[in-house]
Amino acid sequence: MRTHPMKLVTIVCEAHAKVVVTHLLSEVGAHGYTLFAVEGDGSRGKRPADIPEFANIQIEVIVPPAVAEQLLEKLGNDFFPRYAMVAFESEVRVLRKEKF
Amino acid sequence: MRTHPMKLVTIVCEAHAKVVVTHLLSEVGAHGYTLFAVEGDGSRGKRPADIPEFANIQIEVIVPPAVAEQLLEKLGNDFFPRYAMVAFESEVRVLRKEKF
Amino acid sequence: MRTHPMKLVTIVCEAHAKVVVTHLLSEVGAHGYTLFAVEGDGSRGKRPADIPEFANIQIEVIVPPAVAEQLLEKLGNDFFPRYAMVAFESEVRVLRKEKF
Amino acid sequence: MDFLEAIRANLLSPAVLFFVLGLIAALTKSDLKFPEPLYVGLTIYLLVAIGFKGGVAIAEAGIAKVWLPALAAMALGALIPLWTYPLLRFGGKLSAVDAAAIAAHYGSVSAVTFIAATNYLKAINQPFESYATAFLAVMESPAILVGVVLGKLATKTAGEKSGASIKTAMHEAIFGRSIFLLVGTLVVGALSGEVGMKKVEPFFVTPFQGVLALFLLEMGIVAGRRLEDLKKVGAFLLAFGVVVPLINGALGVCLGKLTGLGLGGATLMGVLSASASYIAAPAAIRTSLPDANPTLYLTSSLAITFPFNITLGIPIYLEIARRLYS
Amino acid sequence: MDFLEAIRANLLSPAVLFFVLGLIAALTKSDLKFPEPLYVGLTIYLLVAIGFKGGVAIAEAGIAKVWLPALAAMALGALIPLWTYPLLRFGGKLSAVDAAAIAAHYGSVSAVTFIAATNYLKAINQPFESYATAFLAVMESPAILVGVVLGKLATKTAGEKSGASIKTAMHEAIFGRSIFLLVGTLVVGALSGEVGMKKVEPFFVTPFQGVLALFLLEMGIVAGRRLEDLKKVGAFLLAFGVVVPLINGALGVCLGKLTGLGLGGATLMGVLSASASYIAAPAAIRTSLPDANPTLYLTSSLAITFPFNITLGIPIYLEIARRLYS
Amino acid sequence: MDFLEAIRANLLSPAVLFFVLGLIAALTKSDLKFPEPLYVGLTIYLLVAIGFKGGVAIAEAGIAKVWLPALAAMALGALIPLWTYPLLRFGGKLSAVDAAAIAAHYGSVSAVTFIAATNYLKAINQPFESYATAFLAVMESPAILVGVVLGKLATKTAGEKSGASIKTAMHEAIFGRSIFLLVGTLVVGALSGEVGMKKVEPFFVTPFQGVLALFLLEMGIVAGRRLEDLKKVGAFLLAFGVVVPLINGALGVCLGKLTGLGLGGATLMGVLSASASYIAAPAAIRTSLPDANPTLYLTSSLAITFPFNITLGIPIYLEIARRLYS
Ligand SMILES: Nc1ncnc2c1ncn2[C@@H]1O[C@H](COP(=O)(O)O)[C@@H](O)[C@H]1O
Ligand SMILES: Nc1ncnc2c1ncn2[C@@H]1O[C@H](COP(=O)(O)O)[C@@H](O)[C@H]1O
Ligand SMILES: Nc1ncnc2c1ncn2[C@@H]1O[C@H](COP(=O)(O)O)[C@@H](O)[C@H]1O
Ligand code: NA
Ligand code: NA
Ligand code: NA
Repeated sequence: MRTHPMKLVTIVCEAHAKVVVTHLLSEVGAHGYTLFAVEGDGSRGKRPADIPEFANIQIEVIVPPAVAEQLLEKLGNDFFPRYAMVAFESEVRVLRKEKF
Repeated sequence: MRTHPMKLVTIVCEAHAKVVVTHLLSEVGAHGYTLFAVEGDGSRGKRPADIPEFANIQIEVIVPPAVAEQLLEKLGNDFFPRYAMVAFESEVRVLRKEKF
Repeated sequence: MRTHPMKLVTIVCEAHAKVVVTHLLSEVGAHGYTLFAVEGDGSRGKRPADIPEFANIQIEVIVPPAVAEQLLEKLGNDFFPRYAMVAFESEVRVLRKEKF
Repeated sequence: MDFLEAIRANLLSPAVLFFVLGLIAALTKSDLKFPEPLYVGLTIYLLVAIGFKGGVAIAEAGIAKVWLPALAAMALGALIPLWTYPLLRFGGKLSAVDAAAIAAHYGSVSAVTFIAATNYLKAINQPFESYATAFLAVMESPAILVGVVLGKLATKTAGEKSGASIKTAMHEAIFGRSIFLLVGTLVVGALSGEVGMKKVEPFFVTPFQGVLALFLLEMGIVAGRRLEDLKKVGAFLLAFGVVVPLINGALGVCLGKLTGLGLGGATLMGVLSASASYIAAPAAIRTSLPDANPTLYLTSSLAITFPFNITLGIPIYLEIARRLYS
Repeated sequence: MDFLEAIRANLLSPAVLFFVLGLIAALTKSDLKFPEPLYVGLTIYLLVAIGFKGGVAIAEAGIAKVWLPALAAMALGALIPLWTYPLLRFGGKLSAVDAAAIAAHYGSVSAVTFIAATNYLKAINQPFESYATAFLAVMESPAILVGVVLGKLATKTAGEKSGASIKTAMHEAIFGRSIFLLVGTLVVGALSGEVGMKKVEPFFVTPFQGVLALFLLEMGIVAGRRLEDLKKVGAFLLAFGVVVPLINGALGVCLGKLTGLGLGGATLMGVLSASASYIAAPAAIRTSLPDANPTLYLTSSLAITFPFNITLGIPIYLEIARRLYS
Repeated sequence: MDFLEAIRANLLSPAVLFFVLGLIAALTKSDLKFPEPLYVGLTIYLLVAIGFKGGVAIAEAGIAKVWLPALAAMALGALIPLWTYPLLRFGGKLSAVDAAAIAAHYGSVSAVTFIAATNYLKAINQPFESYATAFLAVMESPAILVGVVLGKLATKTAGEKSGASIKTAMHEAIFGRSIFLLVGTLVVGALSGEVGMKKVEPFFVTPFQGVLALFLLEMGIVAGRRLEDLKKVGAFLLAFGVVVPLINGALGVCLGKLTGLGLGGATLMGVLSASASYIAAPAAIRTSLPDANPTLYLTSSLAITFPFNITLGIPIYLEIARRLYS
């Protein structure tokens, strides 16, 4: 079956940023996302995930390369200075490229 | 330490599909899988994950490239038309290739 | 925006190994990690994740390639013989390389 | 208490008001939601509590009183899909597999609707046979199996590849969480009897109504989110979701009377046959008839029939029973 | 009971002891923690229980008695940021956006502190207007809105790009989980009245104090983890977190008296205005004023003011009320 | 009530029946399971409730009555691994590290078994010293430490690299969740006394038996899943898991009598020493002795000893106590 290259952008951030980040996703043109609660440790200390207000979430979004670039650009400029956050992209291959 | 190339296939789907998807995994010859509940948004609307019957799950499975191809093939033909679902593959490297 | 190559090491292991694995992460020089509870199936049978003591966790850590190699080395030698565990690495690209 | 008063009493009960509050939360896009484990925990509590109590009641009443109406309930559940299927197929012009799926949901039952009905009867001091839980337990599966068979017959060629077989559906319909809990705790309750009841009463009985109210808040949110889909299901299903319960409810009440139940028990039999499953049936149907469109059966059972029964249906079935028994 | 005795009684109540146990768990790095859904479940329970009870009380007292002090409470909440903002900005030399954020937290309220106070009053047999929950419900949002406006005015240029607008803040402040639950269950309680209360009392009232104690164990853990950050906030905020509640508490008590409340009700009004939000406000502020440093407002409200109020503050506000009313 | 009647009463109690229902769920592969946070929530509730009640009882009885049997209990816990280790090593031909790990589990205790025993005594109206919870609290850790030392001595060379040190094991054994909760709430209960108890009783005492029954349903599922592993552990461990509890149980009962406890208290001391840990010990052993095979210690403590104690063991230890005291 033919697969097509896409980018998977993964964002780990404080749960409070959920609304603004998912808003950004639809702004840059992502057609969906997947999200779940995680625990974390990083430069800003442990985030133990037992109370939702201070928890971390991980957001995964599959987008075409151009959208990924734009997304990372905005994250780096507007979000990194403000929110406890890590973001990275990787190469994936999907079946229905028109879906993303 | 020597690492070996494998495929990581990630499937995000409605929780109701869990039984049939894990069944498919063992059918194509995967030796294990990892699974967790996620929230999602996509073409079929938000899946808020607060009641298990209508939630999403993410399934991750490491398999040799040939198995990955077969798995995606079946997912694309038999599952995509029926279930709310996204699937993609990516390259990973593992230590003990005989395990997968 | 300029992105930099890094390694994402993913570890799926029994929850009991959390303390020793996160300890190893800081030993090899990782600056943070992300962690969440998962269900799993593998050579050691199903791990249904309903009681925390017998559950699985997934740990994701972004590190420079050299650290990844050292980490996998130690996992393979000291941890694989002892704990129910799977580990793999993949290529990712991050924005702020000095963070990892 | 006359009919309108009965409806008013139901609408202003905390349980129904909490349900409405949940609907509002969904409609105003409040971020209020229950975490999944809380939802599951409340479900387990409600099923265990109702099952255990029913079992104790069976032990007291003796199986001799229970078996006939229980058998009748099972038969009714199995038969409902046989008359709703053609209605959906030819009246509603739905595809065979969709008609079968929806028919299965309406033959099966909603435990929460049943619980709300017992709650309501208790609130208005209408006595009822508390072993009626046994009918709930036996009515869940048969309709699902009948529906799956109907659906499979209609899609013999296409469905074989990835849809799980009828066998899977049967395992799901018998050992699935909710049915297992209900039947299991019925037996546990019957074995424990009054002595056992005394020990667990402060947990399983005393706070029960409050827990139900809290749970209906979440059910309101869940149902409310489905309201958007009402447009997608069309006028036929809208009417179906209200009229069919009324007919099934009347059938259930009559059958209850025929098999010797009292006014309260017949009302509950009516409620059961009027209610549509939105937990056990979707789980089984989704795996057994994956080609059926879940929007259709979920929206009709969860966003139309469930709210209708919770608010207006229950007092109506009681009223039907009253007329029949007077 | 004299003042010291009152403090002792509070410190040795199970609720406060459980809170201290939680602090110890955090400080000794015990791996004890509550899973998030349990935390959420307990929060929902406490808010629903307090809201419902308050609503029943409003129905009994009549809206005529409630509206004036409720309006006053709202105004007080909105005004507190106006005097704390300049204090923080110029006294504490904080940046404009940090000052606005902290001011919003101290104008808003902490439901758990309020609940602990009602618990305490009940324990020492001090009667109070149980419709005081209405004040809790209306005081949560106004200060958040005022704080966001203050912060936006100060950062007009920078904040526009990614920070959500005042509109988002308003939606969050009105339909956010905790406020929605409180206001919603107040209305449900008012509609249900005493009849409804009787049904759900064994769940929402009888075990309430025990649930609160358990919840405060977790709050102790959460607050304890923040204690490390005390060094980061500096001496000014440390003092602010204790002195400002005392002033606001006194203001609240006076306002309660002015608007016709009894001794108990005035104490609760004092507790509300003394308390600082650590749930609703952080959620709204983090999205509306993302440039404010969360360590500052969370540490001061959660690790300074909350423990202070829970242990010493509540008996102090009562003592203030006693002197005023004697 | 004679011995057989006592066993029958235990087997038909809701708690044990729910446990059996859980076993059946696991064996029939029902998809019934409790979400993890529910499991954790129930555990926290049970530990807090039992600890708090025990603390109140200590406050009433006075520390003078408690210290001697508590010290004896600690000593017993520490000594059990010393006799079970050689038995496992040489009788069972197990590796040194496996023998040490299993010995640690049988010296430590199972809180749920203890709770089930107090429940049972209450059900048959057998009075007991309710400060016995103190023995539970002090018996959990010593055996774990002894077992880890035994295991480390045996594997000095290999274990040093990645296995955490004895220090980690000690921190885990003292500040680990369950032990921290138990000891902490004992102290809280002792400080709160009867006054505090009155406030939280409707939550921590009244519904307790029902919560325990629900929890045992889940424990049945968890234990049932391990039943498959019975083949892997061999005949020796099967016998070990039943015979050693009987011996330890008798020892505990005698020690209880020697240190001045009544019939009920001695029974509980017997239950404690007969029980094997399956929560605290596995957590500590897995990190401290990672080379020990978890299938061996988990299966014997969770799938053999725990079900045995819950069903037959408890009435047997009571019977032993009865004979000793008559
Ligand atoms: N090196 C890393 N690998 C994986 N996740 C990380 C890493 N560093 C940080 N994180 C995640 O990102 C969150 C925020 O990071 P920080 O801002 O460094 O505290 C942390 O709580 C972790 O969940
Ligand atoms: N672009 C995407 N990136 C990541 N996850 C997605 C994406 N699109 C859909 N999903 C996930 O797949 C599920 C089903 O997608 P859909 O069928 O489009 O509703 C959604 O609920 C999401 O969890
Ligand atoms: N092929 C696989 N793909 C994804 N996850 C796996 C795979 N094999 C094992 N796992 C995960 O690793 C855990 C331990 O594996 P095992 O030691 O094989 O039982 C399992 O419970 C799974 O969560
Ligand atoms: Na029905
Ligand atoms: Na305030
Ligand atoms: Na023991």
